[in-house]
Amino acid sequence: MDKHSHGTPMTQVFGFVLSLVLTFAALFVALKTSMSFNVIMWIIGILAVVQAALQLFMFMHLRDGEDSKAQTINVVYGVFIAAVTVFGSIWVMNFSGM
Amino acid sequence: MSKKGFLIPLLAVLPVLLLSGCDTHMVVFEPKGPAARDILHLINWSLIFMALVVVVVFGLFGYIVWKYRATKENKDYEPPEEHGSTKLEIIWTVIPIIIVIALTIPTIKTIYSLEKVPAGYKDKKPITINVTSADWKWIFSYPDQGVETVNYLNIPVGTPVKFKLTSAGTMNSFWIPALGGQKYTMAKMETQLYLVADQTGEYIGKNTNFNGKGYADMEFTVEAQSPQAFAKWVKDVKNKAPKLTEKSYINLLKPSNLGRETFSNTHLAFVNHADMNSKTYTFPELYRNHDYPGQIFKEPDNQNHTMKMDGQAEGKSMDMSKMNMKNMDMKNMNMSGKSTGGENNGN
Amino acid sequence: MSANVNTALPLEYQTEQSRMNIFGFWIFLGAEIILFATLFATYSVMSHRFAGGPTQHDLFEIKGVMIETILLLTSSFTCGLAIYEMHRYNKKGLLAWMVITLLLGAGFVGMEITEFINYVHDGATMQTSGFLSSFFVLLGTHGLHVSMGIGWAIMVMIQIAKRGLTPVTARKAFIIGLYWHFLDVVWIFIFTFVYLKGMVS
Amino acid sequence: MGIKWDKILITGDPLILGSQIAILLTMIGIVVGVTLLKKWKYLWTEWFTTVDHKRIGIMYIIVGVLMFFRGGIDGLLMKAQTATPNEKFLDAQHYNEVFTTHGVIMILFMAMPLLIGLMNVVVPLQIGARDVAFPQLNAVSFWLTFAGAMLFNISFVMGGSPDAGWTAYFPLAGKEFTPGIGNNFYAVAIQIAGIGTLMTGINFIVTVLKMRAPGMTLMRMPMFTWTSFIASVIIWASFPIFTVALALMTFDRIFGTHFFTVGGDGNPMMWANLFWLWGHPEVYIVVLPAFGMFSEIISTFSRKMLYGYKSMVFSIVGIAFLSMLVWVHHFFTMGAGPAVNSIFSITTMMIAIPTGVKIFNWLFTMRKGRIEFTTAMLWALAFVPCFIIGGVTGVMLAMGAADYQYHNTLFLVAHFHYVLIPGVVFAVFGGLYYWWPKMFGHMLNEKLGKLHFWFFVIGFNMTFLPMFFLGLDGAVRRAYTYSASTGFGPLMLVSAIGAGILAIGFGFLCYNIYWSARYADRNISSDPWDARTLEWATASPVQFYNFAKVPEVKSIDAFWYMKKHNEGLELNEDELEEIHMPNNSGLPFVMAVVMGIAGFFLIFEWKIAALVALLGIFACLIARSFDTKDGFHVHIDEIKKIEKAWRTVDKEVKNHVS
Ligand code: HEA
Ligand code: HEA
Ligand SMILES: [Cu+2]
Repeated sequence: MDKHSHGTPMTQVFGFVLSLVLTFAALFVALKTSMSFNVIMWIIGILAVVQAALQLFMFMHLRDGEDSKAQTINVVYGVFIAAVTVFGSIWVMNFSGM
Repeated sequence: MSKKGFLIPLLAVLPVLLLSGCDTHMVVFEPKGPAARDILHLINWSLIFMALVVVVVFGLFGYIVWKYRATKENKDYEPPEEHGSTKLEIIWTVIPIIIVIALTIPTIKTIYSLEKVPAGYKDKKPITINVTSADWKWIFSYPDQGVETVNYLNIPVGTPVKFKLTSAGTMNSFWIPALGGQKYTMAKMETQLYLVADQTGEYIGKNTNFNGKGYADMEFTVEAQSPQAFAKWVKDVKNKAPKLTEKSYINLLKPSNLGRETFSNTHLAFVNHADMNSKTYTFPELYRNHDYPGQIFKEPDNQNHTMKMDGQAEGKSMDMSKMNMKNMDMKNMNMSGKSTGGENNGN
Repeated sequence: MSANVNTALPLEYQTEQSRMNIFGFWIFLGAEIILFATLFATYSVMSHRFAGGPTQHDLFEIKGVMIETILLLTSSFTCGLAIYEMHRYNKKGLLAWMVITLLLGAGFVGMEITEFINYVHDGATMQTSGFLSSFFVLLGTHGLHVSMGIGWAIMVMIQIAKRGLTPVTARKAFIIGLYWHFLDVVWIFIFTFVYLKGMVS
Repeated sequence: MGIKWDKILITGDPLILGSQIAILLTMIGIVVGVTLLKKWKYLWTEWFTTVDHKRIGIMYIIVGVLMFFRGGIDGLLMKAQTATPNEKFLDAQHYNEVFTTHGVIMILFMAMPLLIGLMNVVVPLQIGARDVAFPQLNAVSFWLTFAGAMLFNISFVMGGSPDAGWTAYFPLAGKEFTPGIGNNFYAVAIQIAGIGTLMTGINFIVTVLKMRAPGMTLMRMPMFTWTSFIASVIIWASFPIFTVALALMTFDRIFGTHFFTVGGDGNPMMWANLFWLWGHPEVYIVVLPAFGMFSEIISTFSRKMLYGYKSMVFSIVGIAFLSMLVWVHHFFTMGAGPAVNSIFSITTMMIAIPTGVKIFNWLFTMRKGRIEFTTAMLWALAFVPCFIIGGVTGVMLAMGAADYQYHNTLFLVAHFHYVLIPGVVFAVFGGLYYWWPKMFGHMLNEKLGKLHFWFFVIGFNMTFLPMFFLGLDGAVRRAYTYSASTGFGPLMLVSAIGAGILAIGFGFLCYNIYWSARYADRNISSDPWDARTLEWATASPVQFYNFAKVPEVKSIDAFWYMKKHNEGLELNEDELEEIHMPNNSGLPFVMAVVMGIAGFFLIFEWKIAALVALLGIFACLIARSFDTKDGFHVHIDEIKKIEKAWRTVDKEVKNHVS
């Protein structure tokens, strides 16, 4: 069973092409358009998240193995803490109350 | 095994004993200004609920431990297996939630109100005082009056004071407990604090944020004077006090404990440490404590002032390490008058 | 342990110990996510503290960055192919794709080092400003991870070459694969939130 | 650059000179003693190379107790210095070093090793496992913790102790204001121990998720296992942050970067931010396993199952979740703005809710029970009222605006000793009295235990209760002295006397350990407390493979169920199978030594040497990677022999409880 359940090279190729597309899309949005900084950051941010998810599911097979649920919770919670750390720090260090 | 029963009365009695043992004047409970009074209201409010929690839990605890203690009589008693009770669980979740909400609302109100000129003083024209903390002294500049003091602060009573806080180096916390809460002073940025004294008198102000060897003595006095007395003081200072030069100011910034000083101009003319791009004045060589020399990195700003002024090339750092700061009693550095940090490190 | 080999599962999952190691590695990756997030947080907070030194605009060049990105993306792809070959019990294929992966990775590291050397020549060192400190440490940590990944993968490849494809070596190869993909994910965020962001404004 | 050998040792201070001589003599004494007794081989094969979780746990506990001494003496020195106004016992520099090392040692090298030690001993037993998931990694964790602790402690006699507080706030902790190397010890030694802790966290997450005995679902796990698991999750979530923060500190101090400096546009506040992103969760890392121990002890000695098991689980999960969202309450006064302060006030106060649920569940576990006042239980009982005081004052601190008046005063110091000491120290003491027979096969003396208890609890309250009032009167923390005119004198004296009583209490524990090791009855049952969880289903002390046959779990309080239904208590010899156990390994020890040496060089800023030493680590890792040893099998005959030895002996169940 292992041969097929693990993705044919087609999924690998597909994932690779997709990641290239996403990378170049981000590049284009960032450097070749004249949207406002915030809009650009939102778009390329989302593109980055999509691409990360793609790697996780298509290349890393996050949901494989007998502990797929625990693995997924682990990554999701890790991402949550990461978000708290990044956005929390930015917010707090902004001294926006001044 | 009934010894256990002693613990509760003991814990309950102890605070009372302690309270009666010392005089009960605690500065936080004797506010001399609206900001401190606001906070005290909040504290008193919270104390009601805390007392409630303590009484309920201690009571329950004492009762249960006493009632269900093992005795000779109940030797054969087989306790029941209980899994829990949804009803009870809900009760002891919901009541704390209510308490937390009851605490949250006034907390947030107070947090916001403390950022502004205290209520009742909005239409009074505030005076501005720039507070600069340095190791280990407080420097107060009155930009509008054009005077500067070290380690003491005179303010007119009944007038809102806008403190603009910053630091020349380490982070400190500016606190006049009788007048209100504290706030940090940080280099290259500014924090603000509004305080009002509504009674004349002398209060203690301190630094609460540890910043090294001279920390314990980093106190200042605040004198709330009548507006007339304050105006007179300003005038006296303008007439009699010496002027601060940039050179003497840099000396002032060096680590030392000082007495009071007064100047008839302010250092804001040379540097405002709150400014993100202001010069950095640090004096690493003056902070050595033990023999082992760590590497000290060059910084463009520093070379201009400290190194040259002290006549110390960086290579000579080894010499510095010979001095034994430990034998130097900080109290002795507490001499009033000139700043001493620079001179002291030769010995 | 060797007793309870479950041959119905993919090679890397066949022993109890392997399942435990792979799971443990996922947990470790979770910790790595948080570790890198902290570096990103630091970079975000520091990214405008130039101390009169160079800014992102002065330093970054899109061409080099794109090449680095494509090298790493491709290596992630070839790494996936290597694991794919492993599942087909093709030891040669596995090793060949691994070698390609590592060469691409080495190319990436090489380019990054040259980039850093250029910056330093331009007077932009780790000691220049808060921005550059956080920049170098964030990218340096990633680069160090890639370099260690290369060293580690070589060890695993030697073992596979010597001992063949066993549940143990397969598990090791699989784990290094996970690690490699993960570093690619981190790079995506560096690419977006360091380089692109720095070049937008 | 380079090491200046003639300057490494601190000279000119009689106290330190005394310690230097004492350390030298002790080391010589140990080496000579071990050599004379011909114990080197024993130490090496049985302890230094062990991967057995119980032995590793015991070594953690030894480190923790030793560090409690060190930290406690620091505490006593501080109390002596502040007992009267204008005291000249310590100078400012000394005092600063003392409270810094006190804080670091108590939290990182006392509380953590003791808790992780008990986790190591107990958790695998409670889930019916033969060991942790990664036994070798576990040994690495321990030895790294050990290396970190030793490295941190030599700062006292070599190079100088860190002196910027356990929080090591920048800019103070930077080279600009602390140019010596004292704070390098902080950055590097804690880093080494911290990496060990992070690996422990990962190890226990995997252990709990993957190694449970058949039938032990998550919701049947004993509460101590649950809390250890959740504490591991918090370790996993917060220690990476600390690792980075310490690394950045190291860069600032040793490589001249500008993360947290005043110059070069660094951002000193970012240190406080990162520190508390770790530091706050850290206090729950230490308190959660302690909560678990109380749960075990209270339910055992009330002879009842834990009340509200499910809500207990939810509340610890809730605490863990919230613990990552409250860090700003440590710097409300930084002025990050009213919105920030409001949000973090709310999240902080919310923690009171799940904690309250736990408190009430404990109380209701005791209700309708039959409460036996063993020493272990006394600790659990004293915990409740004391911790409530700490907890409610925590909530008072959590109210942002009110905190402006409490922050950095002795009120705060009183708060955290009132949570840390009842929460952690009482728990560890209780845990030691409770699990001592499991670890060593004999009990601790109950009479001495009670003396220990009463002195410690009374001394504790006397030491720290006055501090609340001192704080409200404006006494700030970390001040080495105060003038008589402040009026702090009397209460400070009461507090200092309390610390003396506390120390006597601790002295009783030490004597108790000694007395029991020599005289206590060895002929005790494997289940002396009539307890409820699986660790009591096997021998005391536990045989190296833990369970001859992995028990089958049918309910919460698995062992209680087995006893009540008389299931699985007897061993059916036909069902025995060979047991696979991991090999001992010297590699973890070697690795930690190399790491310690690398750390030492880095601390003294000898970068090349540190790099060379670091290569040694890579060599170890490579060696590990190529290591193919796959453990060994225990033969059935041997198992039979070992099992017979403890199962057949008739021991009286309760011959020990006074
Ligand atoms: C084991 C360690 C531990 C624990 C468990 C706690 C628990 C709590 N802590 Fe504490 N804390 C520390 C260790 C700990 N703390 C340390 C070490 C510091 C200082 C570090 C330093 O600066 O050096 C500190 C500092 C500290 C501060 C910073 C103050 C300052 O610097 O100015 C604050 C502020 O919010 C705070 C709050 C709390 C709260 C709300 C809890 C809550 O979790 C408490 C919850 C418990 C209860 C409330 C009691 C039981 C509940 C009930 C019976 C239900 C009903 C009750 C109510 C509804 C109120 N703590
Ligand atoms: C788990 C953590 C923990 C524990 C258990 C303790 C335990 C104690 N602590 Fe504290 N403490 C902290 C964590 C802890 N502490 C932290 C984090 C800080 C903040 C540091 C900072 O500001 O950076 C702090 C700060 C702190 C201060 C504040 C310093 C200041 O701000 O000025 C004080 C002062 O009294 C103090 C005292 C004590 C005392 C007396 C004990 C006692 O309970 C100790 C009991 C133990 C003993 C007494 C040892 C027994 C020894 C013997 C029996 C040997 C007898 C031999 C001889 C006397 C020679 N501690
Ligand atoms: Cu906290």
